[in-house]
Amino acid sequence: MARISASVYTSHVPAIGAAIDHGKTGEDYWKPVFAGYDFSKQWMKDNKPDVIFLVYNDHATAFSLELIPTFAIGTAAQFKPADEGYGARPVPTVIGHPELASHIAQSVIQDDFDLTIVNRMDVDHGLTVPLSLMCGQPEAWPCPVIPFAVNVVQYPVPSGRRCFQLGQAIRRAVESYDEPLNVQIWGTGGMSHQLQGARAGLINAPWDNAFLDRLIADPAGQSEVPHVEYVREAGSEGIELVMWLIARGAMSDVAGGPAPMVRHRFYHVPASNTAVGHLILENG
Amino acid sequence: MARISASVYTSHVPAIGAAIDHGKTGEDYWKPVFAGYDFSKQWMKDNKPDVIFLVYNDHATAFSLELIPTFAIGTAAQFKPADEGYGARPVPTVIGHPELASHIAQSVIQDDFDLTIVNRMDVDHGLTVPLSLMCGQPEAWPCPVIPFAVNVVQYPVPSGRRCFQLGQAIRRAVESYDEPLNVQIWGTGGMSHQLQGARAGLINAPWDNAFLDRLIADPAGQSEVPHVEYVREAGSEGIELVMWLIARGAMSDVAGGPAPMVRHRFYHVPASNTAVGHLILENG
Amino acid sequence: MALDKPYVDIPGTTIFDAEQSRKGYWLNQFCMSLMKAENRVRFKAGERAYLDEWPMSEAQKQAVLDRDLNRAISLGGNIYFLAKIGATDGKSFQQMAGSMTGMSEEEYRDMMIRGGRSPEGNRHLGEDGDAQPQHQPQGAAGRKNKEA
Amino acid sequence: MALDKPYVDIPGTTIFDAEQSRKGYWLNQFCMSLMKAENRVRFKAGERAYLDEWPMSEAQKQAVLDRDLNRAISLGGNIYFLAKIGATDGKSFQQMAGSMTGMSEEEYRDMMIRGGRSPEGNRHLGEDGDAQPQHQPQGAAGRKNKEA
Ligand SMILES: [Fe+3]
Ligand SMILES: [Fe+3]
Repeated sequence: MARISASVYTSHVPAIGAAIDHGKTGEDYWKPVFAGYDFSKQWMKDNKPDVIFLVYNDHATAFSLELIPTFAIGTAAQFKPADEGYGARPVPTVIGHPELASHIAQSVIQDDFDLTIVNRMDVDHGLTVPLSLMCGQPEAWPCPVIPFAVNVVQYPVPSGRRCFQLGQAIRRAVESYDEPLNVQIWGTGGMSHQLQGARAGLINAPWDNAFLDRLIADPAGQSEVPHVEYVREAGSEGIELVMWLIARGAMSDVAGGPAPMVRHRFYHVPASNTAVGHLILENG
Repeated sequence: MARISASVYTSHVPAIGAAIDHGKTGEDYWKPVFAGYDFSKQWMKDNKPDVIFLVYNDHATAFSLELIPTFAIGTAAQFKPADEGYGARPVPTVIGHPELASHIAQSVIQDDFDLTIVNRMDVDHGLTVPLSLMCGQPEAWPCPVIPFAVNVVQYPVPSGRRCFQLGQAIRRAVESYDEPLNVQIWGTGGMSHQLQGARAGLINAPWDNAFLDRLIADPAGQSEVPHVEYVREAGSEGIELVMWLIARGAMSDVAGGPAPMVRHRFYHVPASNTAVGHLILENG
Repeated sequence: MALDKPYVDIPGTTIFDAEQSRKGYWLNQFCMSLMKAENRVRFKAGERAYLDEWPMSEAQKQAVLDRDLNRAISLGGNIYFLAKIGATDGKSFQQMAGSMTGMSEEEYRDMMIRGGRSPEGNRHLGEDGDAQPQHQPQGAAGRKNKEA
Repeated sequence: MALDKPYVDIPGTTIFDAEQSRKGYWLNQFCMSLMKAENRVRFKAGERAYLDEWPMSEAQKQAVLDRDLNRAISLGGNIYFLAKIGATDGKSFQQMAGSMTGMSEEEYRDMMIRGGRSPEGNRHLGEDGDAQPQHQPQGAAGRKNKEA
């Protein structure tokens, strides 16, 4: 039986990817950002999963306005890093896990989540920056990755509650898979940031930290918070944080297990326009 | 306030479209099929809606295996009839209703249905054959149409229960639209047919008629019937009938209103490989 | 995998689930390519060469060349995709469906006019209906086999 | 329409909902076209001619030519799409975001290093924060306007 061993949460700021790709991680501006992931890189080595289920959002890369899936699961054998207008990031191709991905798709669709199944998709910084932050610059990513894209660009985006319930369905799906795989689930995006208008650059550190507290201790409560609070308090693009609730919903305590262990917590301002938040929770 | 005035149910056999397009409706084979729609054409003239919300499935036309949405709503201004390999059907372009479609999308996504929004899509016989059956061969379709495509090709397809609940959410969405539009909802596909293997040609008239009875009188009960019964009793492609539950779920009686009036009921075997079923229900 | 497949005991019926879809991915995507007129022309001009452009298995290619739809389905094909081959050949859906039963075109059409195939004996593997494996091929072809 | 839009009272913030998306459809799809290197080259070689290939409004085209992102957003643009214009110009996301505040690149970057823009006074229209309409443009540009 497969199981989810841990969940990882992190911002996926494109400028972080650019800093890595252009060798700027040692600059004063970037040093404190990457220092926050030193523990995480070692933890990844010590806790290498068999598969990462990576929740992220596409930023008008694979999906234009022609077609906008609320939830899209990648069931292909591989996914190429996308050219987002600056050329593709020089990072490894993402190897998928078609069997587990199809199994999860089948299970959660039968559980009344109306997924879109995708067999051809390039993946943008939303997916590759978290991998870079957690794994550095390897020749190949340490394990297969199942991309799971959430629409947070065109409203309405799925509610926090829906995301949290989906996470629970994903846990059930993983646990009904026969092979004994060690699966991590990652939630990415956020923390507070706004990329538009006169309010661009908004950062709300107290709110972000309260979100982290509550994500750890009261995720069900956090999942009831409406979108408009995210936008008002954490900026229009802070809405990405609803994706963290998918990963959190997949942890065992939500289904009656013991509380997860907080292995790592990090918060820093700024990275480009954004606050950087990061958590590692292990199932007890 | 917009409202759903009636629901229409009909098979969408491609050979019916070919018979219309090639002027064969008067042949002995086809006469009884089209006779079953004489009432319906007059009823359409007497009860012309402002918009048709048309539930159908794509048959490997707009969606290949690259991307398979469970539920896709067309929010574009128009949709072209597709070339399914024999050239496009010589029927009018389908004019959409972007405002109402977007409104419904927004409302049902907030109601926890994870739609895919589509702004560019050709529509196949699943959508155009019902229009031909109900409207004949006009220069233009009588009103705008919102295409709503359901995955019934790759398993798992959405459950009958999920479809029935979606219909209820669509009714709520329509009724929260400010303009006083008269909306019909159509459910298409079915009845019993199997297009594959040694069991091709399966027709189960008693089962089909029991389905029609129960769709009218006990749709909630019918919605609990599992997929495998449809496949076993009504053939592998009989599974399309789950789409009728979306239209049925949108009728007022499901939300406590009076029972719908059965304005027309028709059943005939065969059309090509398929049993043809047809119902018109009006809200009381 | 532990997910239920309650549909595997239905005779003559293959459910196109995720596993079949994975197996038949390129076979089906090849079929989709035939929705473009220029590809139909190229395919007809040289079927083998056209098929060799696709990462399909040899068995899948052979099933296409043989127009053996049952075999194509067992190799991951789905009928709505495979129908593009029939469309390229100018065949109707009834001709395609009939071809999978072993019946002649006429036999199959007549069966449909008489009300179609009965579900009796065809619901579960192990019963004795005409769609069961022990009764293939159907129609005159089957009777001839028996006599031989 | 009767659906709630609880987000319209946030200053300096446009939520990209279905209505905005409909308004900005071709503006955003034009932006998507810039993800292809050959289109970026063609756009740069003649912006007006390239824009004229798209069924955009004149106001949308002018907003693109002016690189006026605030105006583009008010006309239905979404920042993730509009960012492709910035990428074509070789601008970073920080430069693009900053350009919408009226601040200079340096002023905006310094604000971020100091911890970003405070939410205080910027949660609801009618408060007195730096993102409110009455305080635009921000930075030296705004102070100059006031003095004048
Ligand atoms: Fe993001
Ligand atoms: Fe159909």
